[in-house]
Amino acid sequence: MKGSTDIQLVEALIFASPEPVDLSRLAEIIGNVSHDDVREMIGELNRQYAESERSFSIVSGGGGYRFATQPQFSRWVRKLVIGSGRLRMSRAALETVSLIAYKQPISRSQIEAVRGVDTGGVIRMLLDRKLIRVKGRDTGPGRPLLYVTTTDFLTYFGLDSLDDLPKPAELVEADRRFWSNTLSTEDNT
Amino acid sequence: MKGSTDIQLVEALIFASPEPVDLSRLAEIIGNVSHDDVREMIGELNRQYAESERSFSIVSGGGGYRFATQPQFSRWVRKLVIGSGRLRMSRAALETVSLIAYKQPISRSQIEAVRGVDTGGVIRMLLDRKLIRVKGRDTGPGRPLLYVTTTDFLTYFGLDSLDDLPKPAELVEADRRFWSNTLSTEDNT
Amino acid sequence: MSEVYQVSTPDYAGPMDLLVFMVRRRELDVAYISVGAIATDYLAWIDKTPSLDFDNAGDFILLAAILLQLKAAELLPSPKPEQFDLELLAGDQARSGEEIAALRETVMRLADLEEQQIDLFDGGGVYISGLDRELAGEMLADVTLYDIALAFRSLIRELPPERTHIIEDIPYSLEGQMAFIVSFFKDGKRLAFNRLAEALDSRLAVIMTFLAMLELMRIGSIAVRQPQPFGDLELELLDSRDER
Repeated sequence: MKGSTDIQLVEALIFASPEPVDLSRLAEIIGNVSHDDVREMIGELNRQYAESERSFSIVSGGGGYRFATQPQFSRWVRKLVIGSGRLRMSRAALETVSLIAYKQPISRSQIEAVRGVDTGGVIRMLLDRKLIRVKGRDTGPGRPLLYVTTTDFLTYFGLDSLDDLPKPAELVEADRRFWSNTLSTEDNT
Repeated sequence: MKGSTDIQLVEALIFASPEPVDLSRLAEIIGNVSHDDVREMIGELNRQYAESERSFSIVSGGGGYRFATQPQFSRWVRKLVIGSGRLRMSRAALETVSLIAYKQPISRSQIEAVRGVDTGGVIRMLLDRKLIRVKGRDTGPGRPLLYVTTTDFLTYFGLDSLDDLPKPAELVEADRRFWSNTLSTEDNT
Repeated sequence: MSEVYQVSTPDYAGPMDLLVFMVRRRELDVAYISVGAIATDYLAWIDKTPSLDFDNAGDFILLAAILLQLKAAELLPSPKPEQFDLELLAGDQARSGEEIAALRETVMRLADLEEQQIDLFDGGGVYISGLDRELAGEMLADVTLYDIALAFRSLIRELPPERTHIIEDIPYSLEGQMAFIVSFFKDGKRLAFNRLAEALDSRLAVIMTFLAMLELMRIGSIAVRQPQPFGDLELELLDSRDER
């Protein structure tokens, strides 16, 4: 029974972890098991998955073990993940769209001056998704294209106009007040 | 063989999705299956998991289905994912989010009028955990930001929709009027 | 090499400093945490540990004290209501009693639901084979306005501050401040400069008033004395009309 619980525990931990988990972390949390024990349990789990034709297995990568779906389902999974209707963005896209939203109209070189990296790909993607559009050219040297956010952008976020964008301070100022109230002992630590 | 593939596909889709997937989305992606078929396949998968003593199963909530670990492993899983937002909420947070769920869209000052205390820190925490989000501004003086609950809110509490919560009185009233109207017309016939 | 003590309670397991951090951030309700139980566990752990690291022990005592303080603050009656003031909702917004009951029920319902859900953990990082990295791993799902505002804020914060010179209109004049000083003499002929300064609300006002004082000295309207080195200045009104 004890063995069965440990192997279930390995499964639960790998499943729930947001990042790949390595053997030592698993062994540490379970307690009283060696790295080899854990490795063996992972092997046993994968045998069980194969036998019962599960659509997933445990793979190693990213510095530890994690669950992965079997490659033959990727076509459908892709449909699900991409077409979910919820906005997904990379960190780079998020930063770029935030600069355009708050500093519009803005040129690509102005964005790159802040972010410090090439943003060509990200801008194309945002244009494709109709979150931003081109609105004229700057009067400065090279007359670069200027970008602004679109009506789709406003609609997605439920805004009536750009004036309604939350000012970062509105969201964070409250926080500062909270911290200074509760954390008056902070200086000591 | 086709049946086996469909059930694997249901499993793979729910397994890979970062958020709950609803029946119609599953049926749509798989194609040529009814909602009942999908529901039955989910039941069959859960039977298989119980039989092979898997540490997780498919649960419903947040308007769809998702995988979740069995409660008996939570002690260990919590050690692994500490700080990732699976901690019981404080009373203040629970009251604030209840009020938002109930009266949404609602501004911070409206919340504070009811709770009688500064809620800046709590709101920030709820935003961080994506249980609430900003949705536009009030039209009143100062045009304060308005907050609404998210799908993650539903998922967190295992609710399928906001209808599962008590409704604001005006709605209840409207409901009653609707029903009494319908009933009285029925009487006439 | 000293080991750091790990707290283990039904609601939290991990280092003590993280526990205090989370209580402060209100991610964890201190009401659920027994400081007594933590202290007892800690003492038991000390007994088993061969050598005591005084730095760590000091840290622990400090953190335990902070935790106790936070807990005490939570337990003390607060001048402001900590829970819904539902009557306020009833009065201020003219809501019905039905609504108050529904709201109270919402809080209880959500507390129950949370209790049922708290021990279920979603799959955290399932890797989707055959999907490009961007889509599978690095996408932020469900981007919100809050994310956009925070991203903008952190980008802007990293920038060097813009160098701007703001030219402000000075709301004081020499003549005005001279009249201001003279107005203080209506009760008598002597006046401490500090009394003047108390009535001034900015650095600029103090500077302008000081200049006005020098000007009044120059035209012979007042005399200024300093009885002690670094002491307060004493102003005396001279009867200028007599001299004329």
